[in-house]
Amino acid sequence: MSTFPYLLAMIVVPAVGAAVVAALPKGRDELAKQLSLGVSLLVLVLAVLATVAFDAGGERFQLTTSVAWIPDFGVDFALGVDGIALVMLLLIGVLVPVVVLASWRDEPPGRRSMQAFFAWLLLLESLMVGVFAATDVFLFYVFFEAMLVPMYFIIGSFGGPRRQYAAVKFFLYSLVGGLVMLAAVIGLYVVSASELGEGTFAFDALRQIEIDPGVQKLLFLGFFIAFAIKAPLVPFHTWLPDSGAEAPIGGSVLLVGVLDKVGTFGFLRYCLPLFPDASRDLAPYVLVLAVAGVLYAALLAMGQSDMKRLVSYTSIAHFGFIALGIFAFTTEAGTGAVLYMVNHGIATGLLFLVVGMLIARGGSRQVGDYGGVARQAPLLAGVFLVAGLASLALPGTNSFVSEFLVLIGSFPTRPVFTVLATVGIVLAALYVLLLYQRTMHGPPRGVLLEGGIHGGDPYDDVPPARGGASAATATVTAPAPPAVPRLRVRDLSRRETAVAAPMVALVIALGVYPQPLIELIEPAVAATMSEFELDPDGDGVVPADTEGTD
Amino acid sequence: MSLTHYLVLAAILFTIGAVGVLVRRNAIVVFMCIELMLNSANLTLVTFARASGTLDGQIMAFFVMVVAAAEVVVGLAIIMSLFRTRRSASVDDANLLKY
Amino acid sequence: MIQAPDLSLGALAPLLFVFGAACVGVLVEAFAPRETRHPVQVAIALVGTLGGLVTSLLLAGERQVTAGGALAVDGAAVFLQATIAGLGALSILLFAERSLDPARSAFVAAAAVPAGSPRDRELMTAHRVQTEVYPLTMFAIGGMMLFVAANDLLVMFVALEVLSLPLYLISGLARRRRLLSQEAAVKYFLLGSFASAFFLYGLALVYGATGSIRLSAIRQDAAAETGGGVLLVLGLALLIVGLMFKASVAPFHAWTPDVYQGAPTPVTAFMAACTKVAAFGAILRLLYVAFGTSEWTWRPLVYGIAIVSMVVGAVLGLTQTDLKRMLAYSSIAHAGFLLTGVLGFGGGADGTGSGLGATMFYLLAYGLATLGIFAVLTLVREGDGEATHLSKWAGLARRSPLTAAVMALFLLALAGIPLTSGFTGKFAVFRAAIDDGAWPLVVVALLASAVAAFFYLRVIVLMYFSEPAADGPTVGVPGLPTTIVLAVTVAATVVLGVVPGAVLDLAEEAAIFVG
Amino acid sequence: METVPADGLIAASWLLIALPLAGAAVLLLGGRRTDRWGHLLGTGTVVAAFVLGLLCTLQLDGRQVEVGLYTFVATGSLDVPVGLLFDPLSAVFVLLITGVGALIHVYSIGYMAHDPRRRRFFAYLNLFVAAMLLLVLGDNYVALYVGWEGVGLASYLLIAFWHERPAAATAAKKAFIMNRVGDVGLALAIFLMFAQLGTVSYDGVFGSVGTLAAGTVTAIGLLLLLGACGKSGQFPLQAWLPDAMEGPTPVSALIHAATMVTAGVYLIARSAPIYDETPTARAVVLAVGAITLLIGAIAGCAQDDIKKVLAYSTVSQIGYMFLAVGLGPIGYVAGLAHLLTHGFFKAGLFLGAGSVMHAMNDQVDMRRFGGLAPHMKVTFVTFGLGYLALIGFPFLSGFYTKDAIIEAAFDRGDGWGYLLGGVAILAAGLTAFYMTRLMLMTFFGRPRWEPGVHPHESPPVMTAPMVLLAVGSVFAGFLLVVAFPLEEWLAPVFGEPVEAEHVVAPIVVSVLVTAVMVIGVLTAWLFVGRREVPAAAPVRVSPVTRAARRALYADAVNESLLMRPGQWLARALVFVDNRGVDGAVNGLAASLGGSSSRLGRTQTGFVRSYALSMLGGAVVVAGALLAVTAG
Repeated sequence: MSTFPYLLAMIVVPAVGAAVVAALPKGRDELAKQLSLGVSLLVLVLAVLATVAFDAGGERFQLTTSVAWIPDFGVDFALGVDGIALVMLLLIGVLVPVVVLASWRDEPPGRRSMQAFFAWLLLLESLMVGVFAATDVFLFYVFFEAMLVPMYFIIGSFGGPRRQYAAVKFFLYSLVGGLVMLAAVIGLYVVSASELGEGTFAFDALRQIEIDPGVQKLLFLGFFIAFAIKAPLVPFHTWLPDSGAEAPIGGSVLLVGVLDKVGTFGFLRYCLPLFPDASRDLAPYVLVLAVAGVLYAALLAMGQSDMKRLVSYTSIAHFGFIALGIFAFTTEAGTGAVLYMVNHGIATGLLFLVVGMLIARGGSRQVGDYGGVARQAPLLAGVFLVAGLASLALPGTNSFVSEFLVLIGSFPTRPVFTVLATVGIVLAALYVLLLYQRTMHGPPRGVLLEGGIHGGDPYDDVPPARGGASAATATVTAPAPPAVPRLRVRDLSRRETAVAAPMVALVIALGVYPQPLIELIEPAVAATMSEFELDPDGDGVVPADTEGTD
Repeated sequence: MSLTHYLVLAAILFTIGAVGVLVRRNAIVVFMCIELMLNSANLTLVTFARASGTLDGQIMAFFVMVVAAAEVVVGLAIIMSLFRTRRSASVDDANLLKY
Repeated sequence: MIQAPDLSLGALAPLLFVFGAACVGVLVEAFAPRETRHPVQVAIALVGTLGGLVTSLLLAGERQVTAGGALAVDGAAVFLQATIAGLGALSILLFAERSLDPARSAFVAAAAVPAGSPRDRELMTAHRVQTEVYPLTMFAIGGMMLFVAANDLLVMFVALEVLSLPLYLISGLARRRRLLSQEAAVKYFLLGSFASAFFLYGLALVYGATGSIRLSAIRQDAAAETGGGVLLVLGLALLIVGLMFKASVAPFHAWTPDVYQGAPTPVTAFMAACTKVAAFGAILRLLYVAFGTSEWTWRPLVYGIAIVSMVVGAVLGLTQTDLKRMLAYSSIAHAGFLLTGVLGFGGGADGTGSGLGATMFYLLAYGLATLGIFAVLTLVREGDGEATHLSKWAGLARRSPLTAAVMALFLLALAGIPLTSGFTGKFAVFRAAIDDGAWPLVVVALLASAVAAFFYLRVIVLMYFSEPAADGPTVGVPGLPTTIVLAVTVAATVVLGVVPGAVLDLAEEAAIFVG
Repeated sequence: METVPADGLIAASWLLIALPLAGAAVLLLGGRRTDRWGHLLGTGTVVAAFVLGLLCTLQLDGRQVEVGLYTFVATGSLDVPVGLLFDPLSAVFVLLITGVGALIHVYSIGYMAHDPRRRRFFAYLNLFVAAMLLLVLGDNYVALYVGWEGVGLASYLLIAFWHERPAAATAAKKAFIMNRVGDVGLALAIFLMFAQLGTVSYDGVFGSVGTLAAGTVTAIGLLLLLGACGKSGQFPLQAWLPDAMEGPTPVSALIHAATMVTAGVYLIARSAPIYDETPTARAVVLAVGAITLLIGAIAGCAQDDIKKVLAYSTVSQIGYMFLAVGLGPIGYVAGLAHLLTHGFFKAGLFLGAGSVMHAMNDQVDMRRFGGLAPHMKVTFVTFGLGYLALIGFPFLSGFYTKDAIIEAAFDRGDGWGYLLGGVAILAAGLTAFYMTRLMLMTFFGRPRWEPGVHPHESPPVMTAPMVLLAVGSVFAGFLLVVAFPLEEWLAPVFGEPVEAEHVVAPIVVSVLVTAVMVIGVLTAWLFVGRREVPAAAPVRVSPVTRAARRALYADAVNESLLMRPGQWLARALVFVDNRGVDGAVNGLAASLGGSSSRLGRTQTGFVRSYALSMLGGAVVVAGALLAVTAG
C-alpha cells in the first residue's frame, strides 16, 4: 500500500485550486475555466491512482492518514477509504470535470463572473472528497456542514429565477438536519466517553462499543433525520425539486449526483454499523418511507411540467431504491445500493446535463415548450434517450445492474416492500418515455415553432387516448412531411459531445461489465451487513409484511 | 419592636420603589424610586448587621451610599441631556426605539 | 490595632494597569491641550488595556485569593480578564477610528449641547472630537475585570456599578442620530440601576441569611443548611436577576435591542462583546462558587431561562429590519446558548465539568465575532451615518466583495457553521451540557440556532443574491485602527474554527475557581 | 440430459450476438459516413450470423452445449455469469431469427431505399437481432431478461421510427410500457427463484425446482406467464400489438410477427420443467391462449387496415401457440412447429402487405384497394400462398402445424380438451373468414384506388425475399412434421416423443378443420366477394361488428381503468406535494415569522413596560426557585 497521501491530496488540490481561481483578477474567465478543468482532471487522476493503490482484499480502511486535530474533543483529522467511499471518490473525480466542461458557456445571472462559480465548484469538490474520506465522525460532520456553503452560493448566485428561495430552503433544510445530527454526534461522543473512559470520534473505535438500545434509537434518529433530508426520503424531500430546478445545471448534477449521496452513504456507513439494534428495529419504518418514495416520487415526476423538477423527482424515487437496498440488510442489496449511488450519479447526471443542453437551446424549462427535437437534433435526442433509458434501468445500462441487485437482494428478506418497489420500474418507464415523447417526438412544437416560450400544462401535449389506433387508420404510414420550423435547434456542439461522450460510455461500460466495481464495493458492504445477516430471526420479515401491507 | 419589623419595612420600601418605577412617568421621579429601592436594601443591610452583631452591614451601607451618589451624578447628567433636547423629562416620550 | 489586609500587587497588576490608565486619562482630559488629547488618550487607553492583557496572560496559572479575600485571582478570573482586556483594546481601536465619519469621530463633539440646536448643527460638521470617552471606557473595562474576579458580593456590586455607569454615559454619546442615542442612554441607565437595585437587595438578603457576603462562606452556609432558608433563596433569585440583566438574558433582555440600536456602533460593539463576558464571568462565579454545591437546585431555573432566552432571541430576530437590532436579538439567543454551557458544570465543587472552560471559550469566540461584525457595520454608510437598515445591504457583494465576504464570515460564525469559531464554541458548550444529561436542552438549542440561522442567512442572501439598489450605501475605506480590528477578529474567527486546540486547552486549564 | 462444454464452431457462437451488435454499433456511432454502405453492412452481419448459426446447428447433433463468457455480476450468494446455452431449442430459434431476419433485411434495402434515415433503421434492426439472439441463447434467466428488455427497446425504437407522427410515438411508448408490465412479472419470477433456490441459471433452477412448495412453483409459473403475455401480446396485455403496426412494415414482419412476439412461447417452452411441476399455472396458460386466439380472430374480422388484420391474426396465431405449450409435453413441439411455420407465412404476408402499400403510396385502408392481382403478380402469388398456408389449406404448412395443435387439444381427453379444441376450430374458421376478406378486398373486385395511384410491382430486392418466404410457407409444415420431424430434433429438450393415444382420430380433425375453413372462406365470399365494397366503412353496423372493430374495447378498458386514473392521481399528488408536504414546511416558517412579529409588539419602547417585564421576570424567578427548593 502506497505511502502517498492520495486522500489528503484530493482534498488539498481542489481547495488550493479554488483559492487560486478566486484570486484571479477579474475578467480572466477563460483562464479560470482552464485552470478548474485542469485541477478537476488532476483530482480524477488522483482518484484513479488511489483506486490502483487500493487493495480490495485488504483491510477495511486503507490509504489512511491521521493527525490529532482537536485533542480536547478527541478529534483526529483522520482520512481513509473503504470500497464504498472509494467508488464515491471516483464518481466525484469523473463528475466534476464533466460539470466544469458543461458549465463552460453558462451565462450567470446579473453579469456575475463565472470565476466565482468555478471557485465554489472546486471548493465543493474538495469538501465532498472530505465527507467521503473522513473516518472521524466529527470530521465527517464538519465536512457535511461545510459542504452546504459552496452549494448554497452556487445555487443562490448562479441559479434560476427563484434561486434565492431555493438556496435558503436548501440551506435551512440541510442545516436543521445537520444540527439534529450534531446533537447525536455529541451524544455518541459522550456515550463513547462513558464506555471507553475517554471520548473519541474515531469510527473504528465507535463501531466496537455496545450502546444501550434506548440510547441507540435516539442517536440513530439524530443521524437518520439528517441523512433522510440529505438523500431526500419522502416526506423530507420538498427542498430537492426547488434546488434541483433552480440550481445551474452543473450545480444540479453535483447536487443529486454526489451531495445527496452523502445521505445514503451515511445510512450505510454510520447508521447501520454504529446502531445495529436501532437499525434493525426501525428498518420497517425506514422501508415504508423508502418504498413510498419510490412510488410517490415517480407519480409526481409524471405530473411535472418543468423538466428539471421532473428529473429531481426521479432522483427522489431512485433514492428510495437505494434506501431499500441498504435497509434490506443483505450483502447483495447493499452492494447494489452502493453501486446504485454511483450509477445514479452518472445516469441522472447525464440526464440533467442533456436536459440542460436542451434548455440552453430553447430557453425554457417547460416540457410543453418542446416537441419534435429528435428530427432536428438526432445526436441530442440520442443522448437524451440513453440517459432516459439509464434512469429507467434498462438492461445494458449501468442502472439496471444496481437496481436489479437491490431488488433481488431485498426480496428474500423484504418480499412485500420489494414487490411494491418493483412496480416502480413501470412508473419509471412511464415518466421517462412521456418526457422523451413530449420533447423529442411528434411534430415540431413550442420554441421550435414560434421561437417563443409558452408555459406548458403537463397534459396539454398528451396525444389523445387511443391516438395510436385511431390516427393509424386515418393517417398514412409514411413520414409525414415535416413542418418547417422557423427556429432551428442546433445539434450537440463539439464541446457538448465531449461532455456527453464519457458519460454515455460509462453508462454502457458499467452496464455490460460492472463486476470490477462490485468487487471493490462488496467487502465493505459484507463487513457492514455481517452483523445483520448473522442474527437468527428471519430478519423481521414478519414486521416487514405487517408494515408493507398497511 | 423586633428586627423583623425593620426588615418588613425595608421590603415595603423596596416594593414601593419598584412600583414607583413602574407607574411614574417623570424620569427624575423614576430615578428617585430606584434610589428608594437602594436605600431599602441599605436598611436591610444595617438591620442584619445589627442582628448578627457585626459591622459589615453598616460598612456595606456606606459603600452603597457612595455608589448611589455616583449613580445620581451620572443619571442626572443623562436625564438632563434628554430633557434639554426634548423639553420634557417624561420617560414615555422617549420611545423612538421599539419593536 | 488594625493590620492591613494582605494584598499581592502582582495578582492585581491587570486591574491596576487599567484603572491606572483610566485615572491618567482623566488627568489628561483635565490638563492636556485639546488637539493633543486624542492621540494621547488613545495611546494611554491602549497601553492600559494591552498592559492589562499582557499582565493577565503572565498571571496564567495563578491561584490565590487576595485583597483580604475580596478578590479571587484564579484561572477563570485571569482568562476572563485577559479576554476583556483584549476585547477592550480592540474596542478602543474602534473608538479611535477617524477616517470613516466625515467629522472624524463617531462620538458627539459636545454631549451637553442639546441635539438639534444651532450649536449642535455647527458642531456636527466641525472636526472637533471629544475624548472623555476613553477614560470612561477604561473605567468600564476595569469594572468588568474587577467583576469577574470579585470574590465577595459587595465587590461584585461595586464592580457592577463601576462598569455600568460609564457604559450608560458613552452609549449616549453618538454623533449622529443623537436622539436615539440619548434615549438609549436613558433606558439603559434607568433599567440598569433598576436591575442593580435588585442585585443589591439580593445581596442584603443573602447577607442576612448567611451572615457573610464572602462567596466561600456563603457556600459553606448554603451547604450546611440543606435546601437553604427562604432568605437565601430569595437572595439568590434577586442576584441572578441582576446578573442576567447585564448578560441580556431573556426575560431581562428588554433593554438590549433599544440600547444596541441607539448607542454609537463602536460602543455597541464594546457592550456586546465585553459586557457579555463580564456578566457571564460573574454568573459563573456566583453559581459555581457560592451556590455550586449539589444541594443547590438553581439548575432547573437556569434550564428554563436558557430555553426562553434562546427562543425569544431566535424568534424575535426573524423579523428585524435593522442590523444592529437584529444582532441584539442574536446576542440574546447566544446568551441562551451560553447558559447551556453554564449548566454543563457537572455539579463539581470547582466546576469539574467541561462547562466552565467551554463557556469561557464560547465567550471569547463570541466576543471576537461580535466585535468584528459591528466593525463591519461601521464601514457601510449612507449620508453621514451608518446604513444599518437591512434593505441597504442588497447586492453589497457586487459593490465591495471584501466587505461582504468578511461580513458573511462573521454571520456564518454566529450561525455556528463548522470551520468557524462559532461552531467550535457551540460544540464545546453543547458537549458540556449533554455530558451533564441536558440533551433535551441541547436539542432545543439546536433548533433555536436553526431558526437563528435564518436571519443570518437573510443578510447573506441580500448581500450576494440580490441585485444592488440604485441608491446603495457607500462602503467607507477603514483607517488603520478598524483595519487592525477586522484583521484580528477575522483571523481569530477562522483560527478558532479550524485549529482551536491551543485555545481550548487554555480555557480548559483556566477552568478553575478558588475561594 | 446434462450440458457439455463448447467445442468447435459452437465455442464461437457468441459471434452470433456480437456480429449484429457490432453492426449496430458501427452504424450508430459511424454517423453519416456510413450512410452509403450502412444497409449492406447491416444485412451482411445478419446473413453471416445465419450462416454461422446454420453451421453450429449442424455440429450440434442433439447436445446441449454451454459457452461460458464472463462473470456479469457476482456478489454475496448471487452469481450471474454471462453464458450461452446452445441446444436444439435455441438452435431452432437462432435459425428462425437469423434466417427470416436476413430476408427481411434484404427486403428493407428496397423498402427503405428512399428514407433519409435508412442507416439508422438498419442499426436498430441489427440491435434487435442481437438482443433477440441473446434472449434465446442465454443460459440463465437474467441473460434472458436482458435480451427480453433489449428486444423491447429495439421494438420501441422501430415502432417510433417515424416519430414525427404522434401516432407512431404513442404506439411505441404504449408497446414499451405494456411490455414493462410483463417484465415486472418476469423480474419477480427471477427474484422468487433466487430467493427460493439461490440460483437463476436454467440448470440450477430446473435441477431443484422439484424441491419447491407447489404454491411457490405456481407463483413462479404465473409470473413468467405475465412476462410472456406482455411480450407476445397475449390477453390481457394484447392491446399494444396492433398499434405497433405504426412501425415500418419490415419491422412488423420481423418483430411483430415472426420473432419477438413469439418470445413468450419460447419462455414457456424453455421453462417446461417449471410448468411440469404446476398444473395450475399450465391451465392458466391454456386459458390465456384460448381467450387470446378468439379475441384476435374476432377483432381481425372487422379491421379495414390491412396491417391491423395481419396484426390481429398474429395475436390469434400466438394464442394457438400458447394453447399448445399450455397443453404440456404433448403440445410443446406442436406449438413450436406452428411458431416456425407462422414465422414464415406471417412474415411473407407482411412483406406482401408492405409491397402492396409500396404500390399504393403507403395506403393501408383495404377499402381503397381492390383488383390489384393483375398489376402485381409476384406479390399476389406469394401473398396468396402465405394466405393459404395461414388458413390451413391442406398440405401447406399451416395445415400441418395447426392441426397438430388442435389434435393435441382434443388429446387431453377431458371436457376441457373438447372445449379448447372446439374453440381452436372455431377460430380456424374465423381465420379463414378474415383472411379471405382481406384477399378479396385487396386483390379482387373493382379498383377503389385513390386518384393518382399507379400500382406497380416492387423491385426484385423486395420480391425475392417474398418468394423465398412463400416457398417456406408452402413446404415448412411438411418438412417439420413429416419429413424431418421437429419432435425428434427437440427430443433432447422435451424428452422422447410419446405416441399419444388419440381421442379423436387425426383424420377426423383434419376433415373438420378443413370443412370449417371452407365455410369461413365461403362466408367471406358471400359477404365481401359478391357485393361491392363501399370505399368508406359503413357506420350503421351491428354492435358485434362495432365491438370487433374496437378489438372488444381493450383500449377503452385500459384507458378508463389505468391511464385516466393514473393521470388524475399524478395531478392530485402534485397538488398534495406542493400544498401539503411543502405547504406544511412553509406554513411552519410562516407561523414562526408571524409569532415573531407578534412577540415583537411586546418590545413597546416604553421603559416602564420593560421594567414591568423585568419585575415580572424577577417574581417568576424567585417563585420558581422557591418552588424548586421547597419541592
